[in-house]
Amino acid sequence: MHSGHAAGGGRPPALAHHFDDLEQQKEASTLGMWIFLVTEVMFFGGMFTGYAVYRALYHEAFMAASDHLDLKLGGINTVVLILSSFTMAMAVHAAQTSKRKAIINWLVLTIILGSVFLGIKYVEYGDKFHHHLVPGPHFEFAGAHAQHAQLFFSFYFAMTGFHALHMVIGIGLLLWIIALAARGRFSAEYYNPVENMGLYWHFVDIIWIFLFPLLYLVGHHK
Amino acid sequence: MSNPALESPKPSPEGLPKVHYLNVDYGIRSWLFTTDHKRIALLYLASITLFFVLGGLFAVLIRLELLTPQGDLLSSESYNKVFTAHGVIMVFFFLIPSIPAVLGNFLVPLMIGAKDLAFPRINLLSWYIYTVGGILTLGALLAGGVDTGWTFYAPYSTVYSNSHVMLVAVGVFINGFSSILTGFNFLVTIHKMRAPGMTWFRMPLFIWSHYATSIIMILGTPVVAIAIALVGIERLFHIGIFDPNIGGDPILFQHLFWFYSHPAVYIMILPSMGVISEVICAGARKKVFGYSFVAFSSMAIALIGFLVWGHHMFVSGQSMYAGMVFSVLSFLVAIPSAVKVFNWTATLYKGSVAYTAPMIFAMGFIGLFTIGGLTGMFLATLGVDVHLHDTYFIVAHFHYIMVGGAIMGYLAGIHFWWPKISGRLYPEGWARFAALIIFAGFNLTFFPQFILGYLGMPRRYHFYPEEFQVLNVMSTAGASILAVGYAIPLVYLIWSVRYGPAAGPNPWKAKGLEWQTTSPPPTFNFDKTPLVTEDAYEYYSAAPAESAAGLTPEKQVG
Amino acid sequence: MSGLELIALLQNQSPTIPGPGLPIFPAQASNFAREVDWLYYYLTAVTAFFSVLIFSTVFYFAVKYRRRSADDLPLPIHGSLVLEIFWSVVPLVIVMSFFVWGARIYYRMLVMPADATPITVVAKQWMWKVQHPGGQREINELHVPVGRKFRLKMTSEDVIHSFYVPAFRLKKDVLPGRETELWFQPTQVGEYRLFCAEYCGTKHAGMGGRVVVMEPADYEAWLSGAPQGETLEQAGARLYRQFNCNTCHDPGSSARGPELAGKFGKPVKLASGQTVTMDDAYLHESILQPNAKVVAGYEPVMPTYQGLVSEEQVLQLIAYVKSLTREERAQVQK
Amino acid sequence: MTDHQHHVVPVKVYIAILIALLVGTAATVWAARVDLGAMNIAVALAIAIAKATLVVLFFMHLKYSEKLTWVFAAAGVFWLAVLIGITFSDYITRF
Repeated sequence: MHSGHAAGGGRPPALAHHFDDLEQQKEASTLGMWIFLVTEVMFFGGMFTGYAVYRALYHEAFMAASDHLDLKLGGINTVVLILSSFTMAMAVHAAQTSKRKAIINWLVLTIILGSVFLGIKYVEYGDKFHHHLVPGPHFEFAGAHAQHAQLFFSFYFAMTGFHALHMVIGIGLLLWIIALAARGRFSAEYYNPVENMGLYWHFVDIIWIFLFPLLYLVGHHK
Repeated sequence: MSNPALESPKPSPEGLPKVHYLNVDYGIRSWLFTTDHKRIALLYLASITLFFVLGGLFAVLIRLELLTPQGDLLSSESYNKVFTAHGVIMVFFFLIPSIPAVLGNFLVPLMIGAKDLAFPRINLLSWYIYTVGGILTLGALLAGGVDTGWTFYAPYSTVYSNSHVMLVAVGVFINGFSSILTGFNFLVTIHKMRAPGMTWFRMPLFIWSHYATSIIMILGTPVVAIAIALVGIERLFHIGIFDPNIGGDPILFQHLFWFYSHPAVYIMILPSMGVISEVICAGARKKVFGYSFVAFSSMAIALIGFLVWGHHMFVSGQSMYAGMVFSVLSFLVAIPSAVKVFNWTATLYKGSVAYTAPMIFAMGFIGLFTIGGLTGMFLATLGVDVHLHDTYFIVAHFHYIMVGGAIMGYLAGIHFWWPKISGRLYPEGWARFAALIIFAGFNLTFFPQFILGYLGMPRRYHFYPEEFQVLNVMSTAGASILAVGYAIPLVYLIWSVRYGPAAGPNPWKAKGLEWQTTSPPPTFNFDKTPLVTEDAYEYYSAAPAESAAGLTPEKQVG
Repeated sequence: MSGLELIALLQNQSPTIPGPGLPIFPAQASNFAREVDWLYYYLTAVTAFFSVLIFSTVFYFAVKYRRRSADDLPLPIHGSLVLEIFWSVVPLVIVMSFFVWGARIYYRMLVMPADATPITVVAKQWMWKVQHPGGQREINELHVPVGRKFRLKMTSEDVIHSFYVPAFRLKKDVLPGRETELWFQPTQVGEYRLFCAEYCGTKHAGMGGRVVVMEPADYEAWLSGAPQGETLEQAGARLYRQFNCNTCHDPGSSARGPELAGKFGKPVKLASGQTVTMDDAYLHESILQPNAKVVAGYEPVMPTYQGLVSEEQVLQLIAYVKSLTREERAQVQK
Repeated sequence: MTDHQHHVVPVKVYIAILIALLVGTAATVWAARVDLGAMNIAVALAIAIAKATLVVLFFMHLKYSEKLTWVFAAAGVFWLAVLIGITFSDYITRF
């Protein structure tokens, strides 16, 4: 519960009409972002549930199919994404310490790393198309488990696809935040959008932290 | 009238306030770009009413078709599209948003003494998302309809149906986000925007029930969204996640679908329960019996409600042991519902009961919800559900909850707060008459369906053996009475907007912050942030109802 | 008249499908029907009791404590812990009695008795295809003698259907790609309705038929007169040769695949190191997805028969493989 | 309860977390190449959970957030466990 401050003195320009003070506004916006992330957890959770069920049912097939993913590219992408999470955290740090130029620099770096991730993903997808590993009528899978391997690739595309979609949205939001930052909107007083952007970006990173071992690493031990 | 119990609220001699949220600005833009939660509530009210009428017309078609056993009015294809349209519209576009998006949107900030919801622009966005989802769904209906049933079971929906599954799936998927945004806005608002002195245990029960509802909305909706998205992906790209031909399991879809869609039933009924708590207390002028039990039972329903989804799958081929776990959990969720009914009944004891229209709707709710809840026990009972599953017994049961419960509660709430929303009184006599007609029509429509179900008539049947006809004729007769019952309020409420007498700030002499501001309220709800000094429903207190308002926040220690 | 007599009167005892009128209960025609009905009466009694209790209490309070003057202000009552506990625990005890009784019936419905005669049921949009162990086929009808136990082994060729006989109080979803089972023992001679209870597309409402329960003697007569096809095993044997299964699986063949005779119901060691039992499910999977569980010592060379054989044919092949084991045993005993 | 001064995490901490995450990535790749049988998935998930926890606590500042944020973060994890756990109660008892 907030305490009702007397509205003495001018209201800060960043304070919306229906809040009493910046503190209440920041608390509300941070809580809102976390609640939003909880819904995202459940959104991906539906796919993780499906993956877990089929992995338990068709263990061997999932191992065999996982061998067809490129561990090197997946590993590089993991590193790229972790680095981008770091640069994002540094952008928030710059905002907290009112270093306006640094905010923009760190955000631009984050966008570059995010784009590298998507570029590598694009190469991987192209490779799967090339080798007929996209589920559907043109799916071809040498060796045993052709059908259940198709399920694996269904999950591969659904999960990494939704993850990549989140990345694309994230990059769009980053551009918008950079535009705001360029207008000098953020300071130690008010940086909710940068902070919430960071929460979103880190969440997308966490999803990948789980996708990487579940998709790329199930089959490589011999 | 001489009987005080039947007295109607007196018109306010002062008339409407000069400036309020409705007349502060005019023109279509002032509505389409508003961030005022009260105006957004009215946008929702208009769209939801439209969908209710549409869904109702489909219901009329269903009942007319089932008047005779032969299936002579529509073709089987059309009939399947009609019941799917009825289900999709009523569940996703009427019942789920009904009370939260209209009454909740209007009242949550008012009841906790806030100027608006925490995220007014996201609130408006949620209405636009709802509208886009609705337009896509209507587009699918116009383009030829969809015939999967509102449950979209794979593999029928993914492979075999030749109707516009994709368009409806996208519509429902998008609409889900409007629900998520509403729930998320309520949660943050209730946590962070309460007025000084509004502690958790001073909150009206309407707020508690909306808090519980919001939890379901944010945790459940994403799962059904992804389930429906996967159906869409499977249809579009042949990426078969539920396809039995490559080892996929159609039952997995049912798990994901019911993980949301069972708790969704509580999204429909919990807000209604919140309304009933408010109306009963005001109608009996008495503090609710066992406040904390009613409050916690809402939370218990929301939490346990997430653990019971498998009772929709007792004959689906799910494992027997899972069936038993789901059955016992389903029985547990009945207890908090029973607690609520007993507490409402006990609230009337030694009260001062007025027979206002909202009270008649509320008492109707208690009766119908009791029957709906108890017949739910039949379906949680494993051995009996094997027989009753997917018959008209289920249809009757969930209509008792969703129509007898949720819509009775919705109408009770609309009447109770209509003076606050519009600033005017509706004709009380007509409203009482409508409440009785709806109660009678409802029972005649749906009670025969319990018997039909035990006789074994399966649901979603376009034509049926002739031994079921007598009961079906009764049901259709009831439906026509029900349709008239629903049309009456539509007419007099619209009439009252122009011709109703001014209501004054508190026509029911009720407690609660929303009655302490003008009717209709100003744009930012209160002239001064209210200070709360007492529990909810303190009707019997030394201070008269009005004087608790208007204390300036400076007197509060920060 | 006692309540039970009234129930018996309302109970539709007519041995055939009822005509128009106002029936309240369906016929009781299986071993489960009577107990399900008793549990239903119990549930109905509890429902009636509480509904009447709540209705009449609300009505009584509403009249007795009606508003007497416009300024009535009743004394507040905050609640009572004792009452709250009372009306939480009593319903809890009652619903747990529902649970236990319901779960007992459910358990008996789902655990298949060993001595039941298997009947194959294949569902497709929008018909039921039935094949008896003796080879008799029926469409949308099922003839069974009174008193014997039957076990339906059901599968679907397309979408999910649900096999539902109200007079038996039994229902089970029929799934594509999987076998589900249902068992019953008819107790009363007559004709009863068969419905599809899971929505399955355009002609869902037409996907019904009848179950005819006959005196054993009539049943024998029907059996001999019914359109008789091959038995499941005969059809399976024909398919076994038609698809050249024998070239790999017969003893003494080039032995690219494991021998099948005498193996049914016994453990099989897999290439992955696991051990599974060769049962219906394993054979079903091995025909459609041969390389999912390869027997130890063999290469995964068998092609899939997905799309080449219908669900019905798979069941016929399984029946044939089973018969190889029976013959083997018979020879050993000789 | 919580201090309302916004906590500024020192850059040192961020760098330490970055290094820990990179080490974790290397560890999970290495562990996957060793055949541990059924334990492979357990090890992979344990490392992933450890990495995710670091990100949530430090990059996302949960460690310095008010209790309410902890409650919602925990609710997300709990409900995911309910979804997966109860769905599995069907699959593991089915055959």
